[in-house]
Amino acid sequence: METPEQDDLPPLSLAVPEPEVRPGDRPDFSRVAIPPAGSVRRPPIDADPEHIRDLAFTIIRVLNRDGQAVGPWAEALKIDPEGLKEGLRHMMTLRAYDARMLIAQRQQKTSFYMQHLGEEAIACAFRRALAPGDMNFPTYRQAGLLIAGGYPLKTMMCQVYSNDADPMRGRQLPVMYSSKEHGFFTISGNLATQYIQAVGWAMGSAISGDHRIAAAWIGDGSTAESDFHAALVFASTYKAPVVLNIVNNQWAISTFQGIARGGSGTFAARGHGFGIPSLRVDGNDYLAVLAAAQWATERARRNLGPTVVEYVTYRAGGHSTSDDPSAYRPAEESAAWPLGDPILRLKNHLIAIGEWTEQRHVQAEAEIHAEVVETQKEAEAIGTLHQGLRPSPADMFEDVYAEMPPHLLKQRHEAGF
Amino acid sequence: METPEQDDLPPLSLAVPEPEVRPGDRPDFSRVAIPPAGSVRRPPIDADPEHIRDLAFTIIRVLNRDGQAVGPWAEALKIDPEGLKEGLRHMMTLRAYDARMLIAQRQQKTSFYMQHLGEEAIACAFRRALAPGDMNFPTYRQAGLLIAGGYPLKTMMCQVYSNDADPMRGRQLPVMYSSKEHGFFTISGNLATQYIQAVGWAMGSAISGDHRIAAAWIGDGSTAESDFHAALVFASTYKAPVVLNIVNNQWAISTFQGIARGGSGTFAARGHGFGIPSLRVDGNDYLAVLAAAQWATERARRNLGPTVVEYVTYRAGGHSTSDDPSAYRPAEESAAWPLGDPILRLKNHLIAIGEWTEQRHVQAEAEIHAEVVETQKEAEAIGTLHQGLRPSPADMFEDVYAEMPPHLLKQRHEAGF
Amino acid sequence: MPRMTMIEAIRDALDVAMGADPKVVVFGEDVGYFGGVFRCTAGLQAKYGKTRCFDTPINESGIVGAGIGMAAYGLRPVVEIQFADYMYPAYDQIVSEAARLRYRSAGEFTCPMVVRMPTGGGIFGGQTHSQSPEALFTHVTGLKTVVPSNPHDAKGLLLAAIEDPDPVIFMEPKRLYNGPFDGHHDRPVTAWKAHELGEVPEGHYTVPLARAVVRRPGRAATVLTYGTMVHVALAAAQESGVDAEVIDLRTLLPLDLDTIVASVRQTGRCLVLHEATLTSGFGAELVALVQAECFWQLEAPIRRVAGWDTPYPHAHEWSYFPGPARVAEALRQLVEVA
Amino acid sequence: MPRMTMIEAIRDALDVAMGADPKVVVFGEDVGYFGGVFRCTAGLQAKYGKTRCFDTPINESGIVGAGIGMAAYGLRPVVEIQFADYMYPAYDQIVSEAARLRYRSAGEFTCPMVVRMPTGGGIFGGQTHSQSPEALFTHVTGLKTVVPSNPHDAKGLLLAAIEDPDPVIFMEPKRLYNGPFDGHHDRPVTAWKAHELGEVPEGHYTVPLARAVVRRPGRAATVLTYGTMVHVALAAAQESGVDAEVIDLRTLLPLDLDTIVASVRQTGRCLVLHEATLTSGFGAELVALVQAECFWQLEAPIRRVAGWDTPYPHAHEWSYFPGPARVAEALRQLVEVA
Ligand SMILES: Cc1ncc(C[n+]2csc(CCOP(=O)(O)OP(=O)(O)O)c2C)c(N)n1
Ligand SMILES: Cc1ncc(C[n+]2csc(CCOP(=O)(O)OP(=O)(O)O)c2C)c(N)n1
Ligand SMILES: [Mg+2]
Ligand SMILES: [Mg+2]
Repeated sequence: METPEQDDLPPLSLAVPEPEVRPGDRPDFSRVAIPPAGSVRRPPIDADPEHIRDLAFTIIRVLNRDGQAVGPWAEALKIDPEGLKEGLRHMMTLRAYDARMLIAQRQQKTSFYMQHLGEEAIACAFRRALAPGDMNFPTYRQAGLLIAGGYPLKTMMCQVYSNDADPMRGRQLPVMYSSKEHGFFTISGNLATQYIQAVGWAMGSAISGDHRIAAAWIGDGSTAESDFHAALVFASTYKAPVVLNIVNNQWAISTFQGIARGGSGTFAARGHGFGIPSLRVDGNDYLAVLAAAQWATERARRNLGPTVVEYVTYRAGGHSTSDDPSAYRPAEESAAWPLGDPILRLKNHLIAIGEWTEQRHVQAEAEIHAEVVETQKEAEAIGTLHQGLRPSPADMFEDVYAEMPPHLLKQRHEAGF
Repeated sequence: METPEQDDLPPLSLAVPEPEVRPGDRPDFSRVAIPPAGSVRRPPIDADPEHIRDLAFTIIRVLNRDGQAVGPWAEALKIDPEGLKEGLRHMMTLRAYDARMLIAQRQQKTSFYMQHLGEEAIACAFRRALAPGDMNFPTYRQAGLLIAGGYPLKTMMCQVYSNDADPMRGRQLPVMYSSKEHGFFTISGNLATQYIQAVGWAMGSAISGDHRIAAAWIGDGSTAESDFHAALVFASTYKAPVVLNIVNNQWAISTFQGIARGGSGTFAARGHGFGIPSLRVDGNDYLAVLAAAQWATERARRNLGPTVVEYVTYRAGGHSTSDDPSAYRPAEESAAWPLGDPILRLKNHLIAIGEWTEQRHVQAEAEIHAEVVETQKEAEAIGTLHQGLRPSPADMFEDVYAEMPPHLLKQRHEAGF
Repeated sequence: MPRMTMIEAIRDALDVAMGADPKVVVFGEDVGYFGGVFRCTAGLQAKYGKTRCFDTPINESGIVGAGIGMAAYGLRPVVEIQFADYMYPAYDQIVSEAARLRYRSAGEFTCPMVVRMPTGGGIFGGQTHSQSPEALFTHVTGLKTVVPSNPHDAKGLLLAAIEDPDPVIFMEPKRLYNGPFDGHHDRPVTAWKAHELGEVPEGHYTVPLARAVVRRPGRAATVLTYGTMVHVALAAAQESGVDAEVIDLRTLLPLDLDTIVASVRQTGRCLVLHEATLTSGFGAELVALVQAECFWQLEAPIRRVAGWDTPYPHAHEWSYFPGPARVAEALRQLVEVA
Repeated sequence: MPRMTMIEAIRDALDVAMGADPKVVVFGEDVGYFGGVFRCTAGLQAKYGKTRCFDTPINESGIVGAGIGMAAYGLRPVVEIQFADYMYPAYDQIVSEAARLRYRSAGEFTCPMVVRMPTGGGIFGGQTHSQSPEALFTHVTGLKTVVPSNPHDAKGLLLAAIEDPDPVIFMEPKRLYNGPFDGHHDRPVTAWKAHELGEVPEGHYTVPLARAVVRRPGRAATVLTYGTMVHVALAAAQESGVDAEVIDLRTLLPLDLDTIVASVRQTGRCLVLHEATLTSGFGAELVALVQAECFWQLEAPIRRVAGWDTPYPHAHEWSYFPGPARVAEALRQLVEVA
């Protein structure tokens, strides 16, 4: 046949992507191309995906270095200064909450915790674009949806403590919240499974001639999972009213995003294989996140179908309380992250537009801290993982089925309940 | 919050894609945009995938209506007229083989058969781009790889008949061939599972500093399966030396390609989400298939990584002997297919370049028919599904493990062997 | 009463359910326009529209995952996996998600979904169109698993499954689709219209889940079985001359242990029969339960007859299938133990 | 002889295997640079290079599927699933592909691959970091399933698994990684270095597959168990005062039935113990085999003690876990049957 003499070629070798830096190296984000705030166009929501491909390879940014909201995405934003101040408070509350829960975990009041440090803007801002009845299918790193959605902090704590006021009756790992009322689907420990469920939920809404939309959430690393593909296939085929959010915080436990992303420049690009309009957004810019969320949710609401949105951010903390990131990345990498801190950036914006001051910020910080501490006391007064009022183990046999079948009744009896 | 009053909007509804025509309608392929042969550029094999995106949205064609091979892909082709005549013979043999096996199935000499009608060029031409030692991970519709690879037709028939000379000992469904020597991985009945295995095999070759490459095969409908995604993630991450072939024959049993493809224009476009160079090729044009295959396999051999290649073709027959396509598509659709018949097109080319005549073609047809019939007689002389020499059922217990464990020994004994 | 094949009965159940409840939606590969490769959904798209009965991409995880989302939304999806052999890509969604949704959300989100799948061999389908993976479901808490053995039960059980508040795996023995098959593959095919259980009431009725039924009363031994093997067991009882009581379990989980125990305590001998591979099959659980509950009444070791522990081999289908000869022999041996 | 934790023993086995055979490659999520979330592969990338030990995308089907391809190519992949609870996305590749490759190609293509996965509860991991899905593997013909209970066996069995010509599921009881845990979660943690089975020979040795071992001889009853539960059984024997013979199965499939039968025929009583949920668990198969082989010697019904048929509940971990109190009580009841 006509094949080349293969032995003339050099032998094959396997390419295994590596991050630019490892512990001991100097942090380097020079590869992250950051366009100036306001520089990216804002197409109409019904634009042909093929004509807005560039939006998956850039970063939509609204807040510039001076704290000004600039450009077309800023102009289209629907939010007033009160809303922004509320947003700031949500993010600050989440950060304070995280800090307290981390300590509580170290004090063994709970077994486990996962924080949001550096990623607060994403869920907090996105939540504003949703309407009552919409449903999020979150990962473990979207507690901001609950806080911004008005879910009681105390109930969140009770869940983390698995105490008697935990609505999940101690059955779920800490942070695996659930609240139908607050549009927050029960979190699964299994990655990506809920991405396709979100699409199914949205299809259900469309089948029913409803108005409600769904939001799917996934991490950069988890886009590699197969259910991510299932979701994109179904969403694009049936034009499901769903926003397909990807939180690219650069890391999946110890694995850098290059392993999941493969050869494509971005995660947003995945949408292009399916003809789904895709945006890439500054995840540390509250206003940019909100602007993108409003664009994408409006598409869904107007039955224009799914949107992929990649939020570029950085997981400043450990993956979870079981993780020590200094083993696989330079400790200073977080500080070198070029997109800054989401809380600081929104604060600076509010100051820049004359709606906020350093002093009010310090005061708000103190208030929030006090409130979180107070709430924590109340939650702990009920109980923590090993102390106080906790759900009865008898409850362990409930809710396996709507009605307890004989073999479970028998086992509960055998267990002594 | 700032969300629109959703009740002002019309209710959502579900989009369920439908083919343009159904039984009773007039076949219509006007939507299939067909660029003239020779009109698509041929980039260097190390081109930046981002710069050759257009190649996933067009159709690379070499043979024009006059049977001439034209354009840059024709010029780069490595094949001589003898090779082309051989290729013609491979396709004609496959077609004759299919015809005989379909009849054999109707005569209940076997339980099941799957034909290739209209798709003969793809596997037959692709096989020429491979070197000894390369490995295909085929679906059930790539028997052309075996025929073009010199695998004995008689052995194929024995497999279909599950007779005593079936190398698979009657264990596999008809057409689920396997031949390591001929670079043909054992076919799985489960769709898409082998796409990622091909990537793994290629990674193994790269890890070992070998020269061998892999070719993965999948149908249009099966690209929806999750293992398709797994394959693209792994292939793009590790730049595996693999060609990722997609045979788009427009149908997946009764389901038209629009259900699998979703919103993207083409299946080749899937590669773009991963930064994988992607070609879309006229699958009924032997020369175009070979040209694309040579481009993609050379990429793999030179350690440049994976290539996605979509072959645009039409499944002219039923999905399998269990299927009657007239229930879901117009019977005349096949005749209306605008890319013509692969055998006819290569024949016309050979005539156009003075290497073939109508007379020689008729003669070849007769020869091939006689040869296939003769071979079939030999195979049937050994046995068919219900008659003659067949593998012993005792053999059913072999090869579950390398060594038969006690519980299987016991069962074999119990079974009376 | 109309006589139906099992295919028609299943289609009828879907029709009744879709007619009564707009929340019932039906989808899967080739399920919409064409009506399914076994035609169980034929006509439903034409009748109820393509947003209530539709084709899906070939992605079983997507089918079940989307179904879970719809069920959580408030619909009652009935999804089809084209062959039980192809449920594995959906296994994670079934086990990790559908089965645990109610539990982990403490009842806030639930999954009233039915996953239908043709199961079992006997059609020369080879390794990938013949499997009986029920034991992979019965080990998963939160699921219910149903295997009908005739048109009457198929319709009634399917309606009960659709109305059930929890996820139900509904396994349809494909070799029974067109007739009551007793394992005598070399005899003429019989049709459901000649069988009393081919009589299927019109309109709505249910056969409750978790209830077994005695198909043949007997005093010498008890046969515990389900699906296709019910008919094989009946033939074997007849042919062996052993007066066996044949119990059709119908629902494997939750199991009707009372009916089982009552019978074995009477007969003192028990044979467990299924088509799935032996080791770690559902038969093992049946043996474990029966020996625990009936230990003092047992006069002989409980026997299992099952598919061999090999993949289902295409050409050797009838050597693999636990047919009436094997079952009859086992029954004879069982009653001979003194 | 060096004393090691189970983590160190596993790492040592991988090191020995990679050192001896360039065909052995190791990969999985977080397995490369970082060395695995349980550190079982720490140092291997640095020692053998990143094409022999590397991180993968988070796609379990991809990990196993790529492993199958590599095995078919001729390598000996040892892949890690981060938690057994996350093997479900890979289940199709394991069941439909790895397990049947040899069979369906009549030996032409084989799959000498090891799939490692931490299993079991006891670390407050909740529903998704605590499961014991071994029965989902033992029902699948073509697979071998191994569960070590100590560092010595872990190394020897892992080396045997890597050298085995067939796919092996290697389940590592994570609660045993750092010490022999007998279920007394409220007592101080003990370490492997104080345990004789923490003594791990240097270099190459194997513990053959399919061989059980008697961990404690006894005459009053036989306990069949594996993994973490071996230590619970030993504690329960001690605390109950029942002179139980404790058998550590080590390999579940193929099973060492001879050792089991010899013991139960002596003791006449049998308790089957595992952490996995009861129904359709591997214990059911053990009961079915024992009652068939030892029917005439059995003096009491075989008992099963297992995880309850619920998901593994985070806060109720110790009510769920079949600890020594429950096992001791079952042993006492078992020997009281007259
Ligand atoms: C199916 C499955 N595989 C593996 C895991 C273990 N795991 C938990 S989180 C995680 C990393 C996820 O990374 P990413 O998606 O980037 O999300 P992030 O944690 O960064 O928010 C892994 C591998 C899991 N939970 N589920
Ligand atoms: C996992 C799995 N799901 C479903 C099937 C049933 N099935 C066999 S072929 C087929 C259609 C495949 O269509 P396509 O990929 O387009 O290939 P073609 O038959 O057109 O060559 C289906 C659904 C299967 N074999 N495996
Ligand atoms: Mg991440
Ligand atoms: Mg097709």
